[in-house]
Amino acid sequence: MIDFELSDEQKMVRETVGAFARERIRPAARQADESESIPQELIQQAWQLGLGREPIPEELGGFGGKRSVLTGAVAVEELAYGDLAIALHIMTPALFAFPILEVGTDEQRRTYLPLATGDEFPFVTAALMEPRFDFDPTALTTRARKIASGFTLHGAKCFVPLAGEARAFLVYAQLENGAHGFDSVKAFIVERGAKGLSLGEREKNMGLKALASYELALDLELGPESIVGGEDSSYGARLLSESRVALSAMAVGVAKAAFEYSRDYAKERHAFGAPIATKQAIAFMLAEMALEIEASRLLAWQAAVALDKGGDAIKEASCAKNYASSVALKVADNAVQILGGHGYIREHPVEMWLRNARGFAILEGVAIV
Amino acid sequence: MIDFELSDEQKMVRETVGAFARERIRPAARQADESESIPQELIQQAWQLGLGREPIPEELGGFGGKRSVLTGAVAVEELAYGDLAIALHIMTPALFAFPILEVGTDEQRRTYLPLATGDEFPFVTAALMEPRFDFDPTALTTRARKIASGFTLHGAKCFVPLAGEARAFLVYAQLENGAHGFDSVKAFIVERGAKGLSLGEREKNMGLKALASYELALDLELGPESIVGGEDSSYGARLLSESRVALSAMAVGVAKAAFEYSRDYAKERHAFGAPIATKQAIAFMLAEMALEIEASRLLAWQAAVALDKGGDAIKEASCAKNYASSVALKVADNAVQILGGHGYIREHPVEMWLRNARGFAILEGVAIV
Amino acid sequence: MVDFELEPQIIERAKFYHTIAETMMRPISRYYDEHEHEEPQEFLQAMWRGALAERASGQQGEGGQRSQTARTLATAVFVEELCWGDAGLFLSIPGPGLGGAAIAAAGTPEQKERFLARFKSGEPKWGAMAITEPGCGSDSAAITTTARREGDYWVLNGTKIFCTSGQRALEKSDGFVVVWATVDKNAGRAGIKPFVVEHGTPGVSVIRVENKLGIRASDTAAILLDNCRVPLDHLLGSPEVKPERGFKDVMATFDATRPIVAAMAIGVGRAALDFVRDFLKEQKIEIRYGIRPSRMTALERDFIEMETELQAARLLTWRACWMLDRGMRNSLEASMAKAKAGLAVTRVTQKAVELMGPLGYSRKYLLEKWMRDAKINDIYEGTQQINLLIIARRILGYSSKELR
Amino acid sequence: MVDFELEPQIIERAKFYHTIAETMMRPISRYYDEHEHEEPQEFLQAMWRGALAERASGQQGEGGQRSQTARTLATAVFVEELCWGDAGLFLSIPGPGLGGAAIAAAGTPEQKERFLARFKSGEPKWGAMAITEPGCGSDSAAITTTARREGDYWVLNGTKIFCTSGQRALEKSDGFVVVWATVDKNAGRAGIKPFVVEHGTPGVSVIRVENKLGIRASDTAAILLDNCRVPLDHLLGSPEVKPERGFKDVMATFDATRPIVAAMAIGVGRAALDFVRDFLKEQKIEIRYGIRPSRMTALERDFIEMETELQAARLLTWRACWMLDRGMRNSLEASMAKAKAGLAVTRVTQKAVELMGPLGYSRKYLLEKWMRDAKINDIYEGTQQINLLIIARRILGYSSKELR
Repeated sequence: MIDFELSDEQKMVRETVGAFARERIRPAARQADESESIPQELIQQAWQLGLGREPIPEELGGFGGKRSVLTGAVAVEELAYGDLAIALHIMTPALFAFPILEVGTDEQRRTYLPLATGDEFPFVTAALMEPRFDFDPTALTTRARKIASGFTLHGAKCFVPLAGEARAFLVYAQLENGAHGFDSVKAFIVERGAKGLSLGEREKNMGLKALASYELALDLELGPESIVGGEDSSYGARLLSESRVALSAMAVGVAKAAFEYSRDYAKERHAFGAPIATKQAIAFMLAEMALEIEASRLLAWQAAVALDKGGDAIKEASCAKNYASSVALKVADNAVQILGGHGYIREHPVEMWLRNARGFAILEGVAIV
Repeated sequence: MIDFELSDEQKMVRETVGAFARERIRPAARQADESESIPQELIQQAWQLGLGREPIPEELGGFGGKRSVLTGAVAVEELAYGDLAIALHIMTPALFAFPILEVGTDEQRRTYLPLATGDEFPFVTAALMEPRFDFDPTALTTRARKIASGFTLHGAKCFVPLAGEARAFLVYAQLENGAHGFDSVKAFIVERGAKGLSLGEREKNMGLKALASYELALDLELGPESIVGGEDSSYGARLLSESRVALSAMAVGVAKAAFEYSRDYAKERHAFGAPIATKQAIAFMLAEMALEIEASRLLAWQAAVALDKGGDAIKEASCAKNYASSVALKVADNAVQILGGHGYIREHPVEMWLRNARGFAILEGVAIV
Repeated sequence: MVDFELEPQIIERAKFYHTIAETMMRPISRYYDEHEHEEPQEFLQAMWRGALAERASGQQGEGGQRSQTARTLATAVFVEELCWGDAGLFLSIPGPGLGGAAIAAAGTPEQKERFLARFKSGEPKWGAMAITEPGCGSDSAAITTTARREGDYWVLNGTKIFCTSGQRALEKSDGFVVVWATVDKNAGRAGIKPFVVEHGTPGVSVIRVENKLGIRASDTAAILLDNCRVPLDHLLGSPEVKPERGFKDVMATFDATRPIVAAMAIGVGRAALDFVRDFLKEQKIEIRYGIRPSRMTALERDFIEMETELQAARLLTWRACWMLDRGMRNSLEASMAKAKAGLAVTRVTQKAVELMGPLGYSRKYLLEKWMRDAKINDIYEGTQQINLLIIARRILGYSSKELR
Repeated sequence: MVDFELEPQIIERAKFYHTIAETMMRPISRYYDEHEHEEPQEFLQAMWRGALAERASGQQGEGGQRSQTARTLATAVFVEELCWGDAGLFLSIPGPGLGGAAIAAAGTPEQKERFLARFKSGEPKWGAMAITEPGCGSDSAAITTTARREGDYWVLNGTKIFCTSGQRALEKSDGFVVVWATVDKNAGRAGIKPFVVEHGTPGVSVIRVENKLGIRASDTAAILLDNCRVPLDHLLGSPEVKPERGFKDVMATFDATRPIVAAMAIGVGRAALDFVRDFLKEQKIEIRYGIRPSRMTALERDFIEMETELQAARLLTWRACWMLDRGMRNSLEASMAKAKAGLAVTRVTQKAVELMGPLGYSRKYLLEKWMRDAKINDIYEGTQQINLLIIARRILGYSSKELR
């Protein structure tokens, strides 16, 4: 039955995370961007919110909650409203944990989920993207081949968050098993220090400067137990959709931040004898921004609910992500425009949101809910 | 040397044709659209302007002028500013004549150009488009095959203007000679009454209702002299560009008509105590319309000049046409929007311009300059 | 719990409306587009009889069987189906229409009973609403039609245009038009009141039925009120002039009708999208979601964008309906839905015609008609611009004086 | 005769500037983006020496050899080349700059000689212009900086922001800033006059150099005028307050500078487009023009649209320059060029980053920098909105009071 109201629990998540984003994340965002680092203390506090370990069973160090993509989407929208780079850092352990939780074997869950839990923020991550102009998650060039002793893994990855300190990685590769597209996409668990795993320099990007991300070069031999969920399971489509929903929700968060900031500015700022918000050119721009943010959120929610009902939601999630990505960019760009020259200087956060928002169309697999 | 000023002759063409468009064509446009017919007298008067026969040698019935794509573009912008359907009707003889003039053999020019001249408006035409959703002039499905006695021609055409009364047709087909794309596109001269040439019903389209256009079915045998310019010449690219420039310029004319009408309306119409043109939402819309019309015209002119210098201008002409087509649609749509409910009723011309403007993205080869 | 699945009984009922759209509307769609002022008698009678039968069986108006908690939402779903059939024919269906909506929003219980009873029996009837005037478009507050009290009557004078089903309400049935007129020009918006003008009232006449770009099966009338006298109790609600109140009634009507108009738009857009989808399927052209632009065709991207735009509009529309059903104030959301749907369907249908090339532009198929039908959605019940203005005022917290 | 081919001597000279862009600017582009407030000494010196040598050889300012009838057009072509190299570095090149443009537009012949002579010799110098204030952005008429006459001096008080090369003009060279201030607040726009404030004048100071999104090699200063005294003859033109006149000087300056700013934008956009083009060529991905959307990839369409947007902006820009060179009034066309170029380059660079994916977003390549550099073009020298407003006034025949 059609319903647009979040559950009480979801509302609570939104409030709690929203408050943390406003009070703790946002004030730290500019400094984090300029210094390209995030205070450990802030990450640790965020970890205490429990977002990344909530659905992990208690016996493996989590809180034993029920995993919901929608609840996750609600939470990460709020985090990203605070700051996108910090949000991605906070949610990085889930990149490793949630796929294992969802599609790993019992053995893999028992062995590896404890790495992603505990009271200290855990450094584990995942690697999906590849440093190519037309990177396509349905056609990975990182290849896995079956050999007698397990698998070989060859390729290059980029945008691997926190790889510098990660104890373990989930690496996505195309298994050369005759299947195509998503059916051949597999995740492999790779521990730090594995022979043939080379960490590149920390990446420098236009936006998300506070997020420590890295390139990886892979030339590995892995045991047979490294393949998540075994050889026969097929989960690439669903995991990608979960990631796209996360990114859609985060795009909504960034757009909302930019919208609110520029709206408030437009009401304060006077030109030609009145607040610039009273000019139709500005007011209509803001109206469209507000409308499109709502539309993006609903599309993201629809994909989230479809996933929560068990589908792989490839269509819903990819449409939501395309839509929300371009809305976030447009809204951030408009926000800079509304602030004019002031939007172009780093005194105000809108230029940072523009840089971060541009990331959405490019990013895949750097967040999951 | 960069110059944006038309020659004196071009200015005179613009003035003469512009005056005719304003005073004679525009007042007849609505009635022509509703009744789906154009007064013969108007066409005859337009023919006296000489546009379609100006560059044809005097001995073949023309005025012996120098052909210039730019001058043609200037002229048809004005005609289309009057009305697009009437403009296309007026320029139909050129569809037959100009390619023969440009690339035909001496024999073909002597034989056929007189059909396209004279004091009476001559019914000759050309057939390029095909009734397919993804019609592509570089990949025609109308096929010509060489046989001992000449050629066979098979296929279906649509949007053939004035085919109902035409004495002769220029039919474009892909010659199966091993070449690809434009190099294999040839024009064939087909006379009325040729065996295997079947005229369909008059077409009914959303716009351009006053233009009598038809489908043609072709199952023909033609003599060897029917192929324009002989087998070895290659001219498909250039002729297509000449057509695209003509359509670009016409798109500018339609857009200009819609812009001016809605601008004047916006200055007259009051709402909330002031002319609606004083509202930024409307004023900015009009400003963008004006700007984009100028941009379209310059792109069309650039392509025209490139053709006048002897190039095939495939890139310039296709870009100009894409751009001008979408500007014309957007401008006409905005014009309807500015008139609001009044724009939706057939008392005002803007709804007709919207219907006509939508045609540009679809039309190819229905006008040439 | 957030959920985007319709209740089974709404889905079931929607299928019924889809069948009507497919079997009764589509086959006559082209004919009544071409024969603009002709009456689709058979269709109108059938729809009227259907509505009567439903009411007799104790079911609700045009919604039929439905959950009471999803009344507006269900209407939106059904309206989408019918407008997928033909938006012009949909608008011509007999019933209380926008006039009924105004009575429902502004009338007393007694008035609702009195004016709406006629829709339960007899011959087909129409209710219509008349706001717009030749000199006032989106600016409803600038209404110049006057209502002057004379003894037991209100005397109305003025001209109204763009009155949907106006001719059918006044000349072709025992219907009525709700006319918005000012009882006190000095009171501005507060002085604007709705009056029920019955079929056959002396002094009211249809002076023109418009020729339009699209939705040609629907009659759009211009109406002259020339010393038109209506009884005092034909003023809906209270005659008292309270600051802002008169206008609030109009606004309340819009809050309920805008999401429905949005649903109409979406129906037209979906018709176009389905046309393209079916065609591509026939051509064995697959739409691949979520791949890179170097592999995706421009056609695929266009199609996906069209589909997403329409779905975004639908979700906004459903939310605005859902809020109304929940008793929540929804003017912001209703305007968002209307603004988005009007623009989306305009773009989607224009793009669909382009993608289909000569087939899209030809009157052999209905696609070109849907493009013509679509554009009205960007205009009526508040233009794109008016809805953006309303949204802007809400999000900025500005009054209509501060932001105009 | 309409023609779109540049004269051979302009093409030749443009190659020279392209070489500078490629060999002197590109290699240091990333460094001075990252080291925001550091001086690119070597580059500045080289550019200054080059300009001096040119002047000594009797050639014209930054244009060099050129047809006198295409002065502005040639400048636009050369500026496009240099900004293809690096827009931030271009803005930092020593010379009279916008301050010089103001003097050229508003100064007497004697003033031009007096203030501009310094650019013919010695060490690098900068001229700058200060209009914007913390409380006034696009609304130049709202300037609150005052100029009060005291004996033989004008006493200036106020704060100016967004002054390009302000620090270099006032602190790093024997330069000057042209400050716009009001001599009579009651006179509105007519009271606004330009004053030349020399390096070293007591009472003027740079209070901040901004940290920016892009064009980081350029200094953007905030300037405080605290009882800053300048001699009477530092007021450019006449001190007389004539209705509208004071503002007309600003406007005349903009008519000349907007097409040049548009050319700057196009240079940045072309850098991005060339990057994508070269990359696709390497990948053996061909761009096919004029084919149907069912065959064309989304990437191809994006690329073609980017290219056409940029070319449209370039043609509008060249026309605005050509008009100026012909002595025609070009404010409408200058604003069209500026509005189009600012928006086009913003979109083109944003799209280019997207198309290149991880490579576009990485600071390994300059593409991401060009996206950051590009956005300023939609903002400075009149925002997108201000330019649309100017266009709207012109096409509607409205004064700045009637349409605001």
